[in-house]
Amino acid sequence: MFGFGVLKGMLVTIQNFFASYFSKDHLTTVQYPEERLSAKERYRNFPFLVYDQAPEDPRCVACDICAKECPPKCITIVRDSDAEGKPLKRPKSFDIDYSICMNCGICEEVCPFDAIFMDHEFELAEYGRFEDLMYHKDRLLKPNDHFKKIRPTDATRIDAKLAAKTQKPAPPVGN
Amino acid sequence: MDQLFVNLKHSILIFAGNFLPEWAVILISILISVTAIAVFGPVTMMYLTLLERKFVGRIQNRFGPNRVGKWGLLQPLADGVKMLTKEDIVPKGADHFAHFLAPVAIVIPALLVFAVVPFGRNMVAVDLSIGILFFLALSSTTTIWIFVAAWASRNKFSLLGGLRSVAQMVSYEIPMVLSVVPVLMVVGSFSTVAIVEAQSGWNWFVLTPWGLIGFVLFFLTGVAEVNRTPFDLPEGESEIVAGFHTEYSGMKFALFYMAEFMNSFTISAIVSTVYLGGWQGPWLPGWLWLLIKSYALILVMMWFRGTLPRFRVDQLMGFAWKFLLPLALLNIFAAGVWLAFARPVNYLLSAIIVALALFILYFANRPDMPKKRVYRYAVE
Amino acid sequence: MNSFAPLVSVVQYVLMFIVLGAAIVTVSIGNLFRAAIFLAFTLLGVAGLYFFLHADFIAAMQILIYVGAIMTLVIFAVMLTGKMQDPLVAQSNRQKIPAFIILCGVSAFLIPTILKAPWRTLATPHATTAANLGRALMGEFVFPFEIVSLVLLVALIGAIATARSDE
Amino acid sequence: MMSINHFLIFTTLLFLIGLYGALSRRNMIGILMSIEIMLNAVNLNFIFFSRFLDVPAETAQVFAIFVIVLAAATAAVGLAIVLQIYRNQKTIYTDEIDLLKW
Repeated sequence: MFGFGVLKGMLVTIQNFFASYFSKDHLTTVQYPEERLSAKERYRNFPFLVYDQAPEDPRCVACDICAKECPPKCITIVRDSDAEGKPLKRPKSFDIDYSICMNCGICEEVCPFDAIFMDHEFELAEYGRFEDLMYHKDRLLKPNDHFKKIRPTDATRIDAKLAAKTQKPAPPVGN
Repeated sequence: MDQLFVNLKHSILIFAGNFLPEWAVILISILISVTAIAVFGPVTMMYLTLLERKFVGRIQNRFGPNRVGKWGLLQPLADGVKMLTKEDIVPKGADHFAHFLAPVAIVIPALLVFAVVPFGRNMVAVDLSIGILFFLALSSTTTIWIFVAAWASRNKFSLLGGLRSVAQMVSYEIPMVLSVVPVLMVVGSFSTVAIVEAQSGWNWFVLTPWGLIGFVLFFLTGVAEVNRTPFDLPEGESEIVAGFHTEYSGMKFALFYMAEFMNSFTISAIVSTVYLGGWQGPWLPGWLWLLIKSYALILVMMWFRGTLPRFRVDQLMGFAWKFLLPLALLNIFAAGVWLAFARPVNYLLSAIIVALALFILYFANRPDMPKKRVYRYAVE
Repeated sequence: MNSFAPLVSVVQYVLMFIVLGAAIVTVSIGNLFRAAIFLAFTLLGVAGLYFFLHADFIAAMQILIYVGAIMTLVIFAVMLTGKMQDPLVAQSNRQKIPAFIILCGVSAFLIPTILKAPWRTLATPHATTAANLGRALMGEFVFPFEIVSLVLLVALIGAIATARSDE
Repeated sequence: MMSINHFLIFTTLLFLIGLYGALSRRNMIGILMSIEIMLNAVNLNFIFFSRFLDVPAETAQVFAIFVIVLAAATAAVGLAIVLQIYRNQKTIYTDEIDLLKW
């Protein structure tokens, strides 16, 4: 009849109103700075670099593939060299401009050495627009433990892969 | 307790009377009433915004503002500061004078209407012999200023909003006036005080058949008069940006907001005065009863807002002219029958008339009602 | 209350000046839309004067009908008869001097009449209520009342018939 | 209380202002607005008489109501006519509507 649909709808909303005082299901907002939702494992934001033992010895070999593949070209890599000018397999500087990065994750996919991964960090507000958002090597490098913590599934898979690679000389079993 | 504020004012006047001439005492008496209203109106408005945001938030499973102060109690002040410091933009082609005048002038009737609201026993600023008429007349002037604002902004969305508002307010004013007529017939006076006194001892008009219908009619048309959801076509955000206040910012916008909220408070107060017994009620002091009743009605308005989508223009007009108006007329007839017969019979007769009216109008409006939708792909 | 009377009459005089000023602006301003706004102020001021003359019902009617209805009509007409995007709805006065001459003639006739006429004033002013007014309308003046309602109906139909487009 | 003469001269002035507008305005809506001012001046007189003169109070007020109602009727019909003239002539200036002149 005339208006019964309206009444039905109003019943729903008033139930929501009262239930919001008793049930958590009816008050789904999270009070962000105080309480946080834990990030989902596959969540990815900005890239970071992984090192195994020490920050001086990252997995990155400065091959420059990620910098070439990066669609907005936000990665700049300078290869390190020793005293005689012979290039070394590590970056001298590794810069990512977070103000340009578009979180596509292509760097992670193309990296042949599993050195760059997407991080969960999202509170990145800074006061400076240019220099503060330009992340240098020191801010980008994070231990493998961090990676294990935020993305355990991927970390175990990749650790197993790397471990297999180091034992490579032995021929593969089966097949 | 009931006469707390009355006694307070009285003692101030007696104190002033010791050393001031008579005219000054009268002036002070007027000033006290005016100041009380001028403070009460905007403060009510400020906290209604908070209440609305909290209530609608809870309906939508959110908290609502809760950061500024305990439970967000200082949020209105923060909003006020924000509004005051915002840039005041006047469009280049606008009629500057009218663009400035409209938001200022729209607050005046909203404040003046408070003068006839009986907040409690002896607590009415002016007991006008034409109180209800005064209220209806002043609330009808709001239309002009909305239209002036719309026209002066020189913006097509504003103008569309203004035209909608005029059409809507002119249409809903008629059932609004007619829905008060039964009460005026029964009481025999326009005075709001007399209306409240006629309802003493649980003789609330809402408890009679015609009163129930009249209450619903008056309340719905009142909601339409103050442009609140689901009747907020003049400012329908999704269709015409913000309607008549598209081009307003800062304090001028705040004034429109203030007028809207003060109007929704006064409409609730007047509805509870006319149909819900005003400040009559057991145990609690009168002014508290009136506040409880009007806030309950305001919560219903907010409840509407949290629930209902906006009307379509033709539905809006059809609802006013094809449903509310004939129902209001038949309701007057029911009230006449109620007056004409003795006690037990009249309730029965007027209930029958009201029920018949509803039934007939339901069937008469049936072709206009939305059909039950069947989604073909959902079958099977 | 008597000692308060001067203040009331001061307010009354101020209101009279406001009404006169707004009326002058209404008939002389060059922008028709603003003229309409000032007409609204004139009408509201007149309603205020009705309140001071203890004609509450008439004051409410003035606001309800004049300000609420007629002003809306006027503003609509202003809007519909001009170019909507025209910033100033231009409006000028012509033949001001002949108009002034006629005004002088009328006032030369009216003002001496006012001053000379033997007004039969009352010692205590009348005070009437809406109830009395209603009785008068429904009793003594019921025939003109019905005629007026008929006129209103005819005007309503006439206005609709005139204003609708023929297409 | 204010004197009768003051008030009557005030209403006369209001009437004259309306008359001036009605005579000198070119725009038909302006003329209608001026006529409303004149009607208001007359109404004020009625109400004033109803309060202070020795006449039945209701009579004058009833007349004022009739004037207001007729003013509403005038406005409705007048503005309808103005709209129709604007539609046909594309102008509402009284001195430009000269169909019967040549």
